[in-house]
Amino acid sequence: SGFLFPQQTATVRVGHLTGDLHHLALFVARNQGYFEQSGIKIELKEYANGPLLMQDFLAGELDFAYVGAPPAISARAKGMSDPNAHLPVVIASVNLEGSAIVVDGSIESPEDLSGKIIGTPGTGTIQDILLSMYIRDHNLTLTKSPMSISYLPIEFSKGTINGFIGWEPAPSIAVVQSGAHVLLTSKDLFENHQCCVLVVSNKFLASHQDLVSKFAAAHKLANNYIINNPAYAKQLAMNITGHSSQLIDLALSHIVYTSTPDPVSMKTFLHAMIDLNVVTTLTHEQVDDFINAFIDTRFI
Amino acid sequence: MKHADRAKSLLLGLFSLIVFLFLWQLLAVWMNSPFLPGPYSVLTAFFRISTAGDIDGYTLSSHAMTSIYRVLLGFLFAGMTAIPLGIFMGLKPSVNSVSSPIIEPIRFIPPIAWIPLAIILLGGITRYVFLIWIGAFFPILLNTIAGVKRTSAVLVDMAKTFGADSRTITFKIVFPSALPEVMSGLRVGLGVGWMCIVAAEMIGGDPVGLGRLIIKYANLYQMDVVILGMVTIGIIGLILNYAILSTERRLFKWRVEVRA
Amino acid sequence: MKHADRAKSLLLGLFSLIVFLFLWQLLAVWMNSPFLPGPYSVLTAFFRISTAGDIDGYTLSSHAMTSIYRVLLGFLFAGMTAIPLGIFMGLKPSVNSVSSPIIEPIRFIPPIAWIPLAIILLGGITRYVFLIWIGAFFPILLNTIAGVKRTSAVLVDMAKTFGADSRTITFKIVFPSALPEVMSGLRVGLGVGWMCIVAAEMIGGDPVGLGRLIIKYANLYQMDVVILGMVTIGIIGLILNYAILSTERRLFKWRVEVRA
Amino acid sequence: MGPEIVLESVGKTFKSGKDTIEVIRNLSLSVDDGKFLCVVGPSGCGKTTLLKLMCGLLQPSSGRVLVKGNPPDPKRNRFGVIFQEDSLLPWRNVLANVKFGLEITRNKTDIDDLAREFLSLVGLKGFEEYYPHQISGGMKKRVAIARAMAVDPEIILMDEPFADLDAQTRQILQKELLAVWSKFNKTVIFITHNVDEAVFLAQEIVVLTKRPATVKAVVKVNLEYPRARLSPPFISYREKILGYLHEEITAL
Amino acid sequence: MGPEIVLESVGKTFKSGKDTIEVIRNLSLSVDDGKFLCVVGPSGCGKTTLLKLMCGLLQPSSGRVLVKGNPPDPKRNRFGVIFQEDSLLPWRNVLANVKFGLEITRNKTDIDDLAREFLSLVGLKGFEEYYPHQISGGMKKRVAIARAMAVDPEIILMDEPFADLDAQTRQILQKELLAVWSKFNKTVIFITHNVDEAVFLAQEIVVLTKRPATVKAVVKVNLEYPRARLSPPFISYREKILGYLHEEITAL
Ligand SMILES: Nc1ncnc2c1ncn2[C@@H]1O[C@H](COP(=O)(O)OP(=O)(O)OP(=O)(O)O)[C@@H](O)[C@H]1O
Ligand SMILES: Nc1ncnc2c1ncn2[C@@H]1O[C@H](COP(=O)(O)OP(=O)(O)OP(=O)(O)O)[C@@H](O)[C@H]1O
Ligand SMILES: [Mg+2]
Ligand SMILES: [Mg+2]
Repeated sequence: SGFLFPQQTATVRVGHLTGDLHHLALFVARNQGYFEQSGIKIELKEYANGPLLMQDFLAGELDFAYVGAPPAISARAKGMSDPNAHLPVVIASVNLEGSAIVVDGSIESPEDLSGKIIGTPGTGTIQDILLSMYIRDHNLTLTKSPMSISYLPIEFSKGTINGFIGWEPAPSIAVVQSGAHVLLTSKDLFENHQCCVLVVSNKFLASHQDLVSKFAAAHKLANNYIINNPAYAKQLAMNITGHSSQLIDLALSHIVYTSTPDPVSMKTFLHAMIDLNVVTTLTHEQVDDFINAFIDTRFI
Repeated sequence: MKHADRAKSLLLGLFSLIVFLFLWQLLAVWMNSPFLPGPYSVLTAFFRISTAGDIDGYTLSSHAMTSIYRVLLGFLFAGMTAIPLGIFMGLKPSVNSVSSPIIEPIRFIPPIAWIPLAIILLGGITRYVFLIWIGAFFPILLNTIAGVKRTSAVLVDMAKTFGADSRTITFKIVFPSALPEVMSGLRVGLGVGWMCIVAAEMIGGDPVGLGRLIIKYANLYQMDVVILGMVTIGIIGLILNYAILSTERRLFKWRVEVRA
Repeated sequence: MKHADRAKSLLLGLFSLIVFLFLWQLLAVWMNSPFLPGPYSVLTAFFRISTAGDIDGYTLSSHAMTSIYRVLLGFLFAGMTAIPLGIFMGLKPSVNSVSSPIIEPIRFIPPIAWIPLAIILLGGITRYVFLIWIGAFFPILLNTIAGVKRTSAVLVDMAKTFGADSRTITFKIVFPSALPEVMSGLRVGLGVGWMCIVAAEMIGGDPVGLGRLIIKYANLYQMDVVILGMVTIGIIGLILNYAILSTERRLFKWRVEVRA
Repeated sequence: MGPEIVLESVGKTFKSGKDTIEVIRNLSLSVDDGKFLCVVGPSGCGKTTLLKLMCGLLQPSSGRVLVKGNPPDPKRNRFGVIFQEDSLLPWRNVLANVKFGLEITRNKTDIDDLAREFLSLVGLKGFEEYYPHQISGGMKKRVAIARAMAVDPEIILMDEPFADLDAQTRQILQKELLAVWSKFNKTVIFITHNVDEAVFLAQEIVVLTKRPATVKAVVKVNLEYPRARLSPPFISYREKILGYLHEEITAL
Repeated sequence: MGPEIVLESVGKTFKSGKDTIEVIRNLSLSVDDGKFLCVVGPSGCGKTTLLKLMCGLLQPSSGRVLVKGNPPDPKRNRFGVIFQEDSLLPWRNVLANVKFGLEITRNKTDIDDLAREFLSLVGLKGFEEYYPHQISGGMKKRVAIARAMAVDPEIILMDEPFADLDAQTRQILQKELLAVWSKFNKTVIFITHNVDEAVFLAQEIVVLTKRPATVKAVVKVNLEYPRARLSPPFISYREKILGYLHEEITAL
């Protein structure tokens, strides 16, 4: 139909994180031409971490973003009082799970975590929250060492930390390059928890509902393609990260690609974030309303 | 310096560079870490990124050109603001008292610390310009003020006895006499501004720029490209510095100190 | 400066500070954004963080003390390496040719760009020390070299006519005569080293330090604490600078330039 | 013609910090049009301060300074001042330095020719393109003189112009100065601490006391130009002035 | 006693860039022990270079310089050099400056007393704690003289020491120098471009040609100390030296 009725092409700005395997759908959709077929031209913007990306998002520099749910939640919670802020609205899930705790030989079982130094990719990340919830539930005492995701495998290789929780491919790098073993995966910590989400700016959504709908459709198509063509997905993952086949296999085995968001786990996260003082502008009573407004299920 | 001396010092320099690279390679082999590449891997990365481009297809030269463009823009802006303000502050002590309580603490806030505010208040290229500006502004300002204050009182008196007005004195005595200091301020400012490029490009968004290259490949755990980026920044910084330095030398032949 | 003049300039300064804070508050009210707090919110944050501590329970003063400790350590190390090397390089041109091909490009690599390598090669406090050192080293080195080279040939000749050996000349003529430049190198070096604190603390690991405070709260989108951190860094930097400056003034009474 | 410059019981004090320095006290003097006047006095007595008062660079703390009946004003009166220190603009070559005064006082048309004319008058033809750091101290003084003369000044004020030159150069420049003066016949105020120089040049010598400076004596030198330095009357003028000065220096 | 300093057809050239400057050519000279020798010559002719050759700061390009039969060596011979430029250590006070030479040449015991003694000899008792920037040019020269004399030098070399002082101070220091010299009776080489000064001070005056410098004339001054500057024989010596110099300057 595109041939008979040439569509107007719209350019949208899409933020994502460098080398993050969770965002594979974005690259599949781009490489398969799903966006072009819907008349959307994408301009990719890359960031080193979620909070930086969300700061730019709030400032109106992005229309869509592939980002972890907690940075999006924090940013929305903080920006709600600002009429000028571009608030994120979830229109699809990007992936579930996708994190793992990897450790050195001194830790064989979760109980051994006590007294050890465990790296996290920073206060307020999903991984930090998962670890906090886990140690609270299992009465463990360990030292958290927050740092940038880029440094976790390096620190581990030097023995400065006994292990870390991170998103893929960081844990798999430690396994393949530094002899770490996987202690717990997302599945063990919080099965099917929401990880990354596809968000759109509330202002963009208000004015370009059709484009949002097309973008979501392309995204969904891509996620389905990953599920149905694992070999293709793996090759693409190798191309965009430069990692080995063995490493990508391990990393992809920890990620669940799905386009349907999971409000329940997001509520759990938000409660934890309020407890941790990461979110200060909401109370526990407001959580349900907040998450319901945060997720727009019309497009999936 | 004599011809023979220069040749000798060049040879010595080359020799020490080779020793340095050799030791580095040795360290890399000895540590045998996937995260510490030797100079050979960096060289390979240089050819790869220069021809095939990086993971997003941008070549090393396009990263470099983008960064240079951003830095020069910020630098230009810094010069345009700092020089007039510096002359003004150097001439009027009261302007100095008014502005220093605000300017002085700001001087010691590093450019990276401005990133969050830059994201909120600015967008697009203006952010880069702002962060480079923050770095380059103060060296230019302080040098300009110092240059203006060092203007010889005799020269000003001399001009006054001819009946010169304050405009003439500013443009024909104060400014030319402060110019060497202004230029060295510009040189230091360009150096500092250039070194802010990593901070400025840390925000992200655009996938191109040398700072971005470093951050991107640090996130991809490919240290060879990270070191390539560092070396490129170092060498371009050196070249920019040298360019201004030789302009200074040419411009200020009249300044006996510069020739010594 | 006369007493009355000083009082007047203090008053002017205070006045302009108040005007500045007022304009900032106005901008904050007008923009009405949770991301641009006014001075009042920053003040509130100051009291909150000073007494109750931050999200991890660390107070502002413990952040500041930790950062100061790290910077001073790195600064100390920079002084201990740069001053002897600078004297050596200033005296022997051949040392200069050997070292400059390695040192010169490194000069323009910003401290943040060293973070990945610092993580690979170093651990614990040595990383902070290294990153501060990288920042502080070059100003001290270059000033020391300049100071040594500016040593009056007459003074050296004078010492030689008394039969002084090169050790005596180095310690009794060259070093004291370079000392003012060395000190101003130390001052600039401390300033730059201090400004590297955010870069140094970006690595993370330890949850305390002013740079860490800024990064932590930027990630939490709480700009009042971010600005509080910036202002604290700016003011401490100013105080450190002033401390060395007044030492210089006291030490170099014999230097007529310093008094002017 | 009436007196060109009149000082009526002029006093000048400086404030530095909490101290007040009285440099000139109750000094009265009048200089006729076309006169060559030398001012001598112990070093640091206030000679430069006096010169700056005469050309309006400083204002008297008490008393009055009048040039042609009005307070001195470089925008109205035309002064040619040669400073004690080197006052060439180091970034301008010799020619451009001479043009500096003309740029301020004249419209642009004939500046270049005028400047070249005055340069050759002081014997610097061929040095137009040199920069100050490339010429000797004596040549610099000549450039300063050319610059001051080029604007056709009503009054020439010179502050120990030859102090840092060697004896030979100094004597040559003294002769040249007299030649220029007799050609244009301007009022010249010439400050020096060299008595020999004063007797060689001046029609009238004003001896100042030590600080605070006031007039100790005014000596008229009744000798024909050019004067022979070793002639008995020359030596006796010299001894007389030296005697006055000695009183002041031993009184220190 | 044989000659203290001997120069045998000394030549000295400097390389600067690609140029070679010949500063001294085939200069022979011998100075007896205890003599007061003055060296005069056109400015820039090579006087300072000559002095530096004599104390071993420079090596001759050709010929030989001998001090007591050996090449000069400050570690063995004891020189007292007063430089043309200000050579006080600005970070040391007056007393510590005088001690500087003693610290190198003597063991530490009596340094302080010696330094104070020589300071009072040059009339600076009471100024021990002053820093160089707090004292006048004339006082600085006195400190340099005290520093040089304190090490009990065999040979005193002075390079236009009074050039930048005013006439009064200069004359006072000249008298003091003669007093010190007659008291200790050292060999003195005194460089100046002031002929008056040379005739006032020297037993022997060496006149140098313009660059490349060589000896133009050696004039013995047979006058009793103290000398009267305006006495006819003084003036005739003066005229004679000036005559030699004039030949050199006009030959420039
Ligand atoms: N702007 C000023 N502020 C304070 N004191 C000053 C100022 N100008 C001059 N003086 C003081 O006034 C005195 C006389 O200075 P002036 O330069 O007039 O002397 P002078 O006779 O020209 O000396 P010289 O012979 O050294 O040239 C000096 O003691 C000087 O310190
Ligand atoms: N180290 C050097 N390198 C090159 N040229 C030099 C050097 N030292 C002196 N000269 C040159 O040698 C010449 C004589 O210098 P010198 O200082 O000996 O002269 P002088 O007679 O002492 O002069 P003045 O009367 O100015 O003191 C000058 O032309 C100078 O430029
Ligand atoms: Mg004066
Ligand atoms: Mg000399």
